[in-house]
Amino acid sequence: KAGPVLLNQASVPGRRGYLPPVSDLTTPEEELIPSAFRRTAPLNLPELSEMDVTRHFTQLSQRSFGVDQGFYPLGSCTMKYNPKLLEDLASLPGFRDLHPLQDESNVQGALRLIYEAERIFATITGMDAFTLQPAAGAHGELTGLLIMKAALRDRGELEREIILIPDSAHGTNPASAALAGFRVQKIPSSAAGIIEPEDLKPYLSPQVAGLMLTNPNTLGLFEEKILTITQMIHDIGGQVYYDGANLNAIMGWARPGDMGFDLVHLNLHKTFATPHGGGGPGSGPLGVKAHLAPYLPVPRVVSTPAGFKWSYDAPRTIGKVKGFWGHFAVIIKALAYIYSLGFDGLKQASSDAVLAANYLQTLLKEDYNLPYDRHCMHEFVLSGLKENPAGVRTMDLAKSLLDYGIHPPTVYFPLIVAEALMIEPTESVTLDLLDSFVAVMKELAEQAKTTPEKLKEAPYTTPVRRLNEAEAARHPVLKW
Amino acid sequence: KAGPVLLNQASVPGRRGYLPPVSDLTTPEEELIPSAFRRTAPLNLPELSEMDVTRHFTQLSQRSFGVDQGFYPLGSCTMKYNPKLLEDLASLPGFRDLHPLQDESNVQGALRLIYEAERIFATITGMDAFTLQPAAGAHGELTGLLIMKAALRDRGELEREIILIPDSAHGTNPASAALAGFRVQKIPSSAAGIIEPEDLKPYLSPQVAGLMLTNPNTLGLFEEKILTITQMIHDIGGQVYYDGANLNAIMGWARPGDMGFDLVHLNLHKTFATPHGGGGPGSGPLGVKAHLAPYLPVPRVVSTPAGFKWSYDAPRTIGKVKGFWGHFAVIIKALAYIYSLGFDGLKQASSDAVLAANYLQTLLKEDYNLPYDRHCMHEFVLSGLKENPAGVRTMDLAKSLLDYGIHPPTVYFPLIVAEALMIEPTESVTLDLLDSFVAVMKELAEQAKTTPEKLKEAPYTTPVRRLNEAEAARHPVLKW
Amino acid sequence: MGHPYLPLTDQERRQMAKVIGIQDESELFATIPVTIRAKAAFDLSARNEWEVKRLFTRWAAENTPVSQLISFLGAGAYEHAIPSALPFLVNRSEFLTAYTPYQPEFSQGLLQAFFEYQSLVADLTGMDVANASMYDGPTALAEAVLLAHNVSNRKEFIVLSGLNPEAQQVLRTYTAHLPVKMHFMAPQEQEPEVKSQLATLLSDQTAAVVLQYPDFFGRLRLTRDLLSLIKESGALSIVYLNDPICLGLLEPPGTMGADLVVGEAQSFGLPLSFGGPYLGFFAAKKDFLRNMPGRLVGKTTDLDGKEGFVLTLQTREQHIRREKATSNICTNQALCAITATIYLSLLGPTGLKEVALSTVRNSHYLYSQLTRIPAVQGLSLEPFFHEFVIGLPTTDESFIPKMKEKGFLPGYRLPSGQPFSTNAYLLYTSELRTKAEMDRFCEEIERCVQ
Amino acid sequence: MGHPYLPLTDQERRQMAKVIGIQDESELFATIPVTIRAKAAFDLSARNEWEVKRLFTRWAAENTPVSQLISFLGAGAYEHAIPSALPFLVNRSEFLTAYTPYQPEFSQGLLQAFFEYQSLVADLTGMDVANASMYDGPTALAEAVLLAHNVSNRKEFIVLSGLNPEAQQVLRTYTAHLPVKMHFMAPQEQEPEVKSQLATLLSDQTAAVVLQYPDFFGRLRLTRDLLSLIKESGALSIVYLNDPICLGLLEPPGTMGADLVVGEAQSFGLPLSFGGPYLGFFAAKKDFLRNMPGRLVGKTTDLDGKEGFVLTLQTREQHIRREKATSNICTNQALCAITATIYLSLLGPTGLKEVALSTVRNSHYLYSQLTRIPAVQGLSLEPFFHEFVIGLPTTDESFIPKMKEKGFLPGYRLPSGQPFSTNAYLLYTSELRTKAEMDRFCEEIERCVQ
Repeated sequence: KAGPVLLNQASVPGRRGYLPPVSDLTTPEEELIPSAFRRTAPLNLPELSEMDVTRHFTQLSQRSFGVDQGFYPLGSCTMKYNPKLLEDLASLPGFRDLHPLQDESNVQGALRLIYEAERIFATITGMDAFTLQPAAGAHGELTGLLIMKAALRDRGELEREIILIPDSAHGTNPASAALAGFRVQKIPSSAAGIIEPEDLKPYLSPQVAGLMLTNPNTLGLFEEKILTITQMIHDIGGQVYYDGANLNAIMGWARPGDMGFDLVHLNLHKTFATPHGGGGPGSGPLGVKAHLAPYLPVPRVVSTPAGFKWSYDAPRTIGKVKGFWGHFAVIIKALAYIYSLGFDGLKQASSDAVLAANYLQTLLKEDYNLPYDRHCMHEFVLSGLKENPAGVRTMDLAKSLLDYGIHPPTVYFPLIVAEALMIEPTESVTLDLLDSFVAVMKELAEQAKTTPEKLKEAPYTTPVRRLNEAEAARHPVLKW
Repeated sequence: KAGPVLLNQASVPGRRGYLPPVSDLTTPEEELIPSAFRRTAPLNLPELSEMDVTRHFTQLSQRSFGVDQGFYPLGSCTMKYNPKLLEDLASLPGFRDLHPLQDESNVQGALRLIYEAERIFATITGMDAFTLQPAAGAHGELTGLLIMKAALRDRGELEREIILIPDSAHGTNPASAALAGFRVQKIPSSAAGIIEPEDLKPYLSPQVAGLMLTNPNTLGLFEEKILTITQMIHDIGGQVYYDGANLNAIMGWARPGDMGFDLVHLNLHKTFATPHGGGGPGSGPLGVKAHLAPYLPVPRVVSTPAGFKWSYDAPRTIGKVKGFWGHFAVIIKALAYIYSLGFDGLKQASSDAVLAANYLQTLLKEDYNLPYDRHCMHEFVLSGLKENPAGVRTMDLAKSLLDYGIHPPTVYFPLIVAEALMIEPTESVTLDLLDSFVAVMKELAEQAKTTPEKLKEAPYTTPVRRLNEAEAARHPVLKW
Repeated sequence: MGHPYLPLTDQERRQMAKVIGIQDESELFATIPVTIRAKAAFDLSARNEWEVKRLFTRWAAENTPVSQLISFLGAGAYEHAIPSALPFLVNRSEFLTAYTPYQPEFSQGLLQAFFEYQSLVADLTGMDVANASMYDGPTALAEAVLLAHNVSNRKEFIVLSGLNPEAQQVLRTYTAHLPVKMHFMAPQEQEPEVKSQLATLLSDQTAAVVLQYPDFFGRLRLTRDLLSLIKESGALSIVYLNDPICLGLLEPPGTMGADLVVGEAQSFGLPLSFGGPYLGFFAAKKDFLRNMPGRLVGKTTDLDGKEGFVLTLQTREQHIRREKATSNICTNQALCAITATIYLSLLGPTGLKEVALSTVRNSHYLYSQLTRIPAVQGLSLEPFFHEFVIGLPTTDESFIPKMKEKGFLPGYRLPSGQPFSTNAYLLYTSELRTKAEMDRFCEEIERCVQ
Repeated sequence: MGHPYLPLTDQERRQMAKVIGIQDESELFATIPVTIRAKAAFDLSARNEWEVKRLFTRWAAENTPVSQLISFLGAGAYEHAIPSALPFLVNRSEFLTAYTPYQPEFSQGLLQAFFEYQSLVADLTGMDVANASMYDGPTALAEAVLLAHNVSNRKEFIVLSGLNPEAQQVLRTYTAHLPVKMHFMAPQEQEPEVKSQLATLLSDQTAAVVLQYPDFFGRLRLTRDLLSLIKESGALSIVYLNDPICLGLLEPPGTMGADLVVGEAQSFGLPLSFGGPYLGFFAAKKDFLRNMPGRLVGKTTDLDGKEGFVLTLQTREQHIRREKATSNICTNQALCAITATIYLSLLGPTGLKEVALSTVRNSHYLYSQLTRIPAVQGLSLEPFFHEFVIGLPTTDESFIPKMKEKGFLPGYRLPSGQPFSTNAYLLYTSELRTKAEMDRFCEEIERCVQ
């Protein structure tokens, strides 16, 4: 069945979808706006009834797939279940209809919530202070790196322009470092998939501003030598940045602050169950140790005897990284999730996520290459099929999964693993679900031997089949 | 793809879907409830996580089809678009969390809304008084018939035990009459599809309690002789009941009260855009002329200088037909719909519904038999294919429409039309939608000639294909 | 006019009229007599969405919902916590905007949900079969009595005291025109042994006996003995439930031997909504399957042998049987049944028991605390569940409004003589009530009755 | 533990551990040094859903939302009516719980919505191309400046006065470490001709000029002349919009010649939510396509020739280009972009114009009424849109709290010297404001300043 036509093609002149409230004044437009500023061409917006709009977007939704639709083991993205409670709370009128510039006396509950969220994030990560301003993980990284830069400027050490980043790191790490004006030096992972202090040593120099690390890393392996590593960086005067994308592996088990990290960002939309919304909004609060707290963005919420206040009293702040105070509605959701689980629940969530990953790893390594064969944390990376006479590629496996109603794992990442399949089941699984996933993966391994051509043409049952991405990039059509 | 397994099959011992608030007291169960009353067998309820429940019911929804999913020209059911505003209003805490037995002083807004709804329904239908108690159309019918019965008892005319009902009537009419203790006498429709006074005459007798009529009738034809008919019934001392299922044809154009009807029920879930919910809840308010008002169910809302009050002061009332005051949340929605459209909008809605029906009738009668070939009102009834060498049945056409993503019209009703296809597009259509429906219907007519076998096996693309209804009735399996 | 709810544009209307062969839409209304048409106009302006919202929000604000109070009001409608996942799921438009699943291939989701609902109700009540819903508890009871009337040659019905007054009234209305004798047992404050009382009333003319469990005053009086006694007389037993949450703790009536179990399932996730829509349920022994009112969903297979669900046994229903149908019910409470199914799926056995136990714990605590107040009379002598009756010395009409000012809904004031003397109040304690709230309530009552 | 968010049961956990070959889950954490593990515990009890709801509802009740007040507060975040259909649709779980559409075959709905969003933004702003969203207006502006920096050999930027202070601050933060000179023009209460002022500042070192339209004080100052002047200097023009609702009436910057048009689209159906999430938009001339930050959705065809949508030009992005990416933006505001798309689809051209015109009508009325009050100083001399500035004689810090007591949010108090003297207030009038409300507000102001 064809999808809905584009909005502009469905438009019929004169149709209305919503009658907005209108002013009871009738001053002519011409008296209000000089002609030089008035629009000359008609507005090219679709004209649709409420029913048309409802059916259009309902159909679009029916051609989309989220966590509520099925298994989504997308490595590095932590697609856990999003409790519906969180939506209800974020849409309480007392939060939803609050203007960011209302007087502090009007918004004590909102300020309290921010204050409490900062406190609880600090507790979970072992950091001293948090800002909720960053809009997403990458934005948290940028904020952290700008703080590092500002601190270097204060210390007169702007010659420190290198950020060390492992070859297994998320792409945002080097991109953020570059955006903050640093140079990136790639650090090789060892054969065991982690950073060896010995391998790190050659890169240590007075030019090093710091190291960015994900722990567990993108191979799903805990950096066991982390205390040595952070010590080494500190010893040469550098800062260590924790990319929080993988925090779901260790909540309640370990805290970045205790590992020696100086900066940490959280991905609330990964770790704390706020919905991803098809790619956002996320939220990437940044936590720092005390020595970097003066650099955090302003304003900060402070608790005073007269209630909560915004404070701009921070002479060394890097300023603002975003309009207003962060993704408040997302923060509400994350905090509610944390309260719902409590410490024991968070710890159990990590434990379940790790257990589920190991369960899958144990069963899938029979048919798929597992380059780093040891217990993993919350995710693991396979490297294509063990028996693969016809050269079935990871992309073929991914597309084949679609026909089973399963969202494929992350593919071709991390870059250091050939034909990578990065699988993160999260704690939002049942044993049945895991077993059915294993069964499908084994079936695909079998088909790779018997009917590989079938895999290479998958998917078959989706609204469209494999799309020509090269053509899209060569001749970009980006609007109707 | 298979649907979700049944809830009980998905259950896993120990899984929780919701932690309810619990008493902070811990008195042992045994001290509270004598053992004779305590449950002996374990509760056989499914044990699922919130994610399991969410995915289960999301999948069930994906295997269902409503107005938001597409065209639903289900004759006699008025499947118009349900504006989303209505849902928001019914879930305002000031309505949603109101206990029916709260003191009148606590619920003035709710009583005002009921009072206003009664007034506006009376205005639209031309009646003198309304009760909102009936839960659905058939329930409104029963209420009306019990009122007729009570009035007869008061007048000492219980020998009037016959209710006249046309052969084209909805099945609820005879069923309701029987339930209220009447005997049903069927009245034949004329060749023109309506009731002719001449045809009615033979049935008039002192035993007649009244006549039930849908106008326009289920053939979509306005009973043109209605003034004569109601007069004839009144002349013999009977009452005339208006089945409001088809009111969507005449809002703002004509009122049952002005046609001589003594009782009228409304189907808020048809005419006034409240969602059908997969078969309910509906709402079937009943309006009567002044002479029957004393019989309406209690309590009635009355306006007093001290505010709105419940009044039980109605010695001739038939009593209550339902717990509390009716489907309040549905009434909120209907009233909001009426306010949104206003008089002009309601009239235009009827006009559009009639226009759309006539447009389809004009184009479809080229390929389908139209037994009553004249302008219709809001719906019309086809009688199978014109050219039909292979004997394709209406059921085959209905099932074939499913493969085009269209909900089939009502089939095999009214009973007086062979192979009936009862089509009601409502006003919730665009010209594109109507044209695409016509195109599909023409394609089916063509296929009936060229590939009739294909139609006889349809549908092909639905989650299940034609189901064995005979087997289901022969060996009923009604629980897991 | 361009209105969001009226997709056709004037241009489209003109095009359509042309195809039909008319000049103007009003020609299509030519069959309506002119004299009638003239009268149809009335005065009502259209309002935009915001205006309607503002108006209804103002009306809503004229009410004080229980969510803003500490409520002890039950008496047939019960405040409970509603899980957030519930409205999120039940409001999916595929459920919300669908019609009755007459085309099963397009409605497998709805049908499966109804099948699951039937199963849950049958299991909970301990019965063989349940239908896909009734309008509400009182009408479900009335239909149960009509069923008993239809299957029996007997003409007399006995209704035990303690039946929900709403249900009593509806039962009277539904049976007023029938050639039956309804015996409503007079309620008394201190009832003698129910069993012996009933024994004297039962005869070979008794078609059925109606009993509420727990009864309207919260009392637990339904026993196997009582049901055996009814069975021995050849009458059917019809058990009515105001609040099936109790089945989280109590022995199901079916297990004890009831023939028909009906009631009100608003407690299963439906908001109070000032009385409706609620959810009537109807469960029966399988002997009565073909006499049951309402829709039934059955399991079957499709053309390819695949399992699926359909509306079944429709020959009982009005659209096939017309005046010979077992009932006139057509539109029912489908969405409310899905709501209950989701509620029970989320709660599970542990959750349902926790809710039930919490209400009982709270009610017994509150009863004991209230009856310590010298001026408060404890009127619930028999074992009770989550509702109970107290007597207050005040005859002041403003007692309830006054308590509301203090933030409390103090319960339902029983009409005098039903069966208690004036100023008897029926109190309910939901799982939401905390000990602190109940203690504050007792203090307020004490202050109030001094 | 059995928790609703943790589907695994202890029994399942044991089974899984057995398959893995471990005794206990904690073995899986053995790689974490013991010294670290010991410190990870902290004190936080789980709360059930009701408890969390109660707590957050209490916090929400400590705030006074604009919906309970008559608000004239704008200044970068705008109250508007949000159609009921909007949350109903955007909260469908297929949108809400999906990730970035990396698997296009499973995400055609999302991708089509983003494509439609890009088209709407490009059409509205009069530009060739728009991306699929940015975090918010201020960061979109910062990224536009970075783009200009990257494509240009020039090092100087001019920021016209009247830029949203939030955007100014973010711009400073984003560029502090760059080898560029940012010239923020000093705002003055009575500005001389902007054009001549700018002309003196422009040089062959100017990489780009940033202008807000309408500016932060509501003034309309963007002209074709101004943009030509910039173009002639070889600099790029970056136009910033606080509230694209204005494009319902105003000439699009793209039509006037702007190179980059960015801004904040919270007005398109997003609730105020105390500042976020909002929606940054980013539109450009096609010359800058391959330098744009953020995601782009393109149309293409599938294996069978069927039309479909994909994320495209990903070689600009961080996950491919890493440190050479055009930006580090990854997660964006996808759901907010869908929200805006639905909002614009519902409003249509007539609706958007009605909203824009209503805000302008209201603002001009209110300005005229307020400035009739002798003590009130009108400070908006240039043509203004839906925001304007007044001066009040009060220096009382409690003015805003006092007005709140009366039910009003009287606007945004401008920091002194920005550019107005102390006690200048920026007022916004949404389409929700009625004449009666504004008249009452004027009365209250008059009373207050006497």
